[in-house]
Amino acid sequence: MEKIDGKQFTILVIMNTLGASIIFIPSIATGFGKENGWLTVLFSIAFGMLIVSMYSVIIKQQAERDIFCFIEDTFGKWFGVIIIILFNGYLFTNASANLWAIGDFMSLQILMGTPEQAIELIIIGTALIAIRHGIEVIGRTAEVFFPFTMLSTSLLTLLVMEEANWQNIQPVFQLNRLDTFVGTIPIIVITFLELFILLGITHKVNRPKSAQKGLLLGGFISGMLLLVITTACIVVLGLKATTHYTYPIYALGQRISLFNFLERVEILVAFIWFFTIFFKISITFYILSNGMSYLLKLKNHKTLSIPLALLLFLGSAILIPTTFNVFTFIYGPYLVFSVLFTIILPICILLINSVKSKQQKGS
Amino acid sequence: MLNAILFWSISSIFFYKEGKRLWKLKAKKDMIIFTIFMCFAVTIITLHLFGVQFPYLIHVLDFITKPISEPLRQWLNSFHHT
Amino acid sequence: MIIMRQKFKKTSSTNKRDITNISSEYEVNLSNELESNKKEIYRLLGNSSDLVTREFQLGKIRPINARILFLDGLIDKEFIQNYLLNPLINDLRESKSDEKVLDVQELYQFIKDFTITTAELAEIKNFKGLLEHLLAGDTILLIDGIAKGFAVGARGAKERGVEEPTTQKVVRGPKDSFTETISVNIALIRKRIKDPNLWLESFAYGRKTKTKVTIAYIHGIVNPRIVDEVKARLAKIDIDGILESGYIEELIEDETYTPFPTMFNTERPDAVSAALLEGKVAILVDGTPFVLLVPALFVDFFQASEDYYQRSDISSLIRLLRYIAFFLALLTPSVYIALTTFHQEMIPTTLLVSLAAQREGIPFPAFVEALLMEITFELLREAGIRLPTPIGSAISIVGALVLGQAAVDAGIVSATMVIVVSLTAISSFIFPSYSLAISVRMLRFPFMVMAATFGLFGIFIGLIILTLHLTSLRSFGIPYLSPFAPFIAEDQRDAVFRAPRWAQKKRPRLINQRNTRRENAGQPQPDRKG
Amino acid sequence: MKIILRLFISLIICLSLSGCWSAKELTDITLATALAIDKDENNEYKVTIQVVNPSEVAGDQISSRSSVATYSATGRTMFEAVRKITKISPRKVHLSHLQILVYGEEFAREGIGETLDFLIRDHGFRTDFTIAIAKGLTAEDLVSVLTPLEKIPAQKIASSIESSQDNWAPSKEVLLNELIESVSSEGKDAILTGIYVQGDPDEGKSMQNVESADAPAKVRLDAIGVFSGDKLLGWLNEDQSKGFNYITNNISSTVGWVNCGDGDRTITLEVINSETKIKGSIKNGKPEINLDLNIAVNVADVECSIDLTNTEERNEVEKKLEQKTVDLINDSVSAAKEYESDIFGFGAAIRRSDPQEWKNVKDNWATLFPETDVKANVTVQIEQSGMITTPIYNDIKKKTKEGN
Repeated sequence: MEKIDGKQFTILVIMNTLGASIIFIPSIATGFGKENGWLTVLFSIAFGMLIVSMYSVIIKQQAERDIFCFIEDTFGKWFGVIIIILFNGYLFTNASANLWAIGDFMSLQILMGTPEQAIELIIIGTALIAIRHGIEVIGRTAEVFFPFTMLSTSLLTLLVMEEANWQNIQPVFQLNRLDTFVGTIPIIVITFLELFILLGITHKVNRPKSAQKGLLLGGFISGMLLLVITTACIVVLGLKATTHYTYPIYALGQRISLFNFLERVEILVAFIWFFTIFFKISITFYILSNGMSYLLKLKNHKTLSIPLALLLFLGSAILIPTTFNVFTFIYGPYLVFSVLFTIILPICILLINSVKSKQQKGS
Repeated sequence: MLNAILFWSISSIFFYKEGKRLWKLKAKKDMIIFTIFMCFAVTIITLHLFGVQFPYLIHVLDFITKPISEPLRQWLNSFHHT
Repeated sequence: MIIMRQKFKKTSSTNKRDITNISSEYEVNLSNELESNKKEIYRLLGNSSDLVTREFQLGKIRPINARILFLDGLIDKEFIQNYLLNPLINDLRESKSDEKVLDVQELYQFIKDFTITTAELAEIKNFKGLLEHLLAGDTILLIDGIAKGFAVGARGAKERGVEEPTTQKVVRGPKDSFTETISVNIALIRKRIKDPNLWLESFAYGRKTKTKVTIAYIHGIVNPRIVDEVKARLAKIDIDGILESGYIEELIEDETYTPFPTMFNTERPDAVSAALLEGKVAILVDGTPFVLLVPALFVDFFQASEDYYQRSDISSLIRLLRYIAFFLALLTPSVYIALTTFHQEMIPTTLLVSLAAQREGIPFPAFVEALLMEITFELLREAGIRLPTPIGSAISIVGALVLGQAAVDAGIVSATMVIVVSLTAISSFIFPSYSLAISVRMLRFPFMVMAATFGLFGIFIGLIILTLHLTSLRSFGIPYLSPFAPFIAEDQRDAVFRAPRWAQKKRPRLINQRNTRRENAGQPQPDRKG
Repeated sequence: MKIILRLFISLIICLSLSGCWSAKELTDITLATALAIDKDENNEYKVTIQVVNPSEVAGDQISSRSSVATYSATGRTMFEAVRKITKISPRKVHLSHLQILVYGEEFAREGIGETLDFLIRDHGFRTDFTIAIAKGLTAEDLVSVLTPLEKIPAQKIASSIESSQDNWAPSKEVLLNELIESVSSEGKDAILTGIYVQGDPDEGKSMQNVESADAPAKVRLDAIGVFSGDKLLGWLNEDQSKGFNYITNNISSTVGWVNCGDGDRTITLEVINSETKIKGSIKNGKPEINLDLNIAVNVADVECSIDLTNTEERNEVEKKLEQKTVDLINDSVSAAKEYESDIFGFGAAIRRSDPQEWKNVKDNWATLFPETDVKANVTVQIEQSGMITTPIYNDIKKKTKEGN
């Protein structure tokens, strides 16, 4: 039985939270909160931590069980199977959306002219190798890349601080307060809510306690990183540019300049984002293939990994027609699904289990 | 066409390797389900490669969640400054 | 495929039967008659010309025929003359015991007890034992009328003395190295670790070569599970011959299809001793100066034994340099390709202009140019190693200087490419371990392909696949990439950096779970009173 | 087996996929260092690029060919024009190393807004080029002028804008993000530095310009051009530009001189640091701006007799410089008021410090701005006196007198 330790789980939590969001958050945050964009992120962290602590209660209840097994135990045989099927659908959409996002970013910013599908194919192929090696190897690989990712993030923010214009974040929370609050909704959806997916690997963590701790700690650290990066975008790029760019953090990377020597290293951003989202895709893919094999009662999750990889590749190709639809997707159906699977579902689980335990005590 | 041939050759290699692995494990059920999924995936990707346009997933999802998502999106967009 | 495998199985089983037949033929006991024994030995060895025999007589009054047999070149003739033939022929003749006539049995016992003065003496009863001793270099003494014989240990095959190591040189540190003789090698280790807990276990592998393989470990420090694992894997070896420790390595390593070595080989006794003290297991093989150490982790290949003899800050920096060199050797050509053909916007303008100026008129794309140069360089290196030393160095100079300069002048490659290739080459020479250098050399090419296809993105993908592969590797159950992944904070003191001796209080955690304390004193505090 | 298969598969994928879509060999591209935008007589965009000839700049055999070349093309849209250049240029133009973007003055007066979308949208650009205006001539002429010292003229212009901003202070290095921010956001108007050619621009295009020691045509920096919205309205003079930089806290080092003691003798001070705090408010419906300037100076050149060790005399010098700076600022503000263009971002300052009041005035800010009451409070502090404390002028004067 392969196991990961609490440290590796924390790293995976951070990678998962930053994964898709790090590149979109600044422009969403300023889109809603304008100069209060960093406050939007701050509020998101506060709300997000509440939600994450709800997940950590579920981890405690889940004990050593697989999330799918847990759902089935909670909701009963038939209803449980239906929920697992739907949840797998959510995982599939999530994984292919992330795959699409990285493909789109790469073909737009790094490899102009290379078809997205080639990039997506090579990423899903790598993810396939990763999940066939198992969660232990994924966890360790994440551990190897984590310091480099953090180093790049801090370099990115520190090296541009020279150009910071702190007037950009003033006046603090005076204008459009409501918008600032509303902005937390899409931000939470693409950051903290997605952490529910990680409950699919908590039973692989060697101690349930460290899984709970890892989830909270990882969520907090990544929230702080998002806050720092959003603030950096606002103070360095300015509001308009941050809102207008699809990938403001990449534009931020273009501003790095150290003594006119360390310049033109925006690839740092690509590096950060690529590694975080790669682990996000791998983990989601891993849990999806576990979920499918649980559903079909297969011996090993590896069985379905190859066809699922192919389907995910297809999924990323037919998910979204163009970049224009991204926000229609995030603000629309994706939001609904996220709320359904990552807020309502956990609440249901908690309610049912608390009722059950009361009944047990009563009897 | 070239893409399709490339795709077929890759997936047949995959199919062979994975099939052999499962054969060795003597997992009959796994074998059957793997074959079904693989055929399904290969078929629809082949169709995709030959230019059959599938409905975009987000349109499908949008269609399902329309009653909730449409007003939600409009509400959110009303707070969004460009 | 299945049919082939069956066939293969059949042949291997018949092979086994053949061998058992032959060895059962050897099981025959010696006969009473000296002459027939001699004939049988000659028959078994196919009248080999190096088999030397000398007949002589024992005793004066009623002499008994006796004979020694040995293989020419394997024995110390002077020793045999002085300590075997001399007492047997002369002393026996003159000894007073001869006054009382002995029968053959008594004589045999007398010779054993009083005449032969060598340290190693074994009785042999059948041809199997006889041949084993004979082939191992012992001298056989047979006496007429007795179905037994002696094997006298007087080996004196030509041996290389202990010399300076050729592959892992140090500036400061012991300059002795292992030789081809296993007993010398063991002695070199024993000399360093004078502890009764240094345990050795010997086996012989190879149906034909009967190579002696010894595993050494320090009982109490080593993780017994690793010892058991090593023994279990060794026990599975069934091969006709083992000529070098590389044979053993390939037969027992965890994963064959990996460019990375999962066993460490060294010819330095001090390195082996240090590894034993860390709780590793050494595998010594007769006939080669290279000793295997298991488990071997990725970090081990970056550690030279000199690191531990120099000041810790200096060796830390040098070690850091090696890690940088690892990435340089692995990635320089591919990053060059990626930057110049995909990401021109990332090169500073002035540099890009000068690169562009150099590339004017170069007929090849950057990828082909890099590939050509790298292959040329590999050719040169291989030629340099195989050729006799004086010519070898001439080749490297001609290759590196003349060829590079001429290629630039002819406009076939750009000057920067020559710099890139040289940098790669120099970086790959930095590793203390040759086996890792080789794998880095190999991996460079897939990375170049990835870079030519996907630019830096391809390199990222390559790095991820490489790390996935590395993390999935294990060396005798220990994760290959530890202490980085899984991250072990305690062991970081001897990973990228080397902490001072007094700070490395414990042995590597994963390798030995018990008896982890290695140093107790703590930081030296000079007496400041004076 | 596994690894061989894996290698095999990846090799197949790589080789068959590697049409190397986005690979561009260095020999197939040409680097654009300057981009000039004008309008031609048909009201179409006329885009001129200055490209580098690498072997002339960095090759080992330098011939007498020019180190840069210019290509221009016209088109109905920016993108069309840029793409049309490939028709003329032998290689694909690579815009990522653009050093400077120049608008022709005429073009700038008509409005630069339409060009910005392309500049920010196209991924070929990096956003770190300097933007400027060719004062009194077309941008095309400007980027065609060859410069003697720097082989790449665009690099010369970009670096001189930067060094002039850092050491002399009448110009400002404006990057794309800042331009977009000030063109499109409320409470601030845009400015761009002007560049002109001294001498005949046509002569500047020939190699003679590079060969002669005193080049017939020289590229010179001018002061700041004032925008309202996306249209260029006019120019500030050098002092006003300096005042602008004082107000916007954009001074890293500059020079200021004041009269001292006897007659028209001067003492020159090197400004080493200047900190400006803007505070805005609305009082009685009228905007009011308070500027707090803290200027640190070193004594650079004393051409009069003054005892710098005397605190009072030092204070007097400080006072004079304070007054002079206030004058600069007022001059600059009144020039901006004339153009009715809030280049200093006073509106944004009011928005920051009094957001509620700003909501009421922001719609008619353009008319309110000229009524702004600007109060500048300048504090000058003399920090160091260079290598000597007492002026050498005193001794010279004494000797001259004795000689008489």
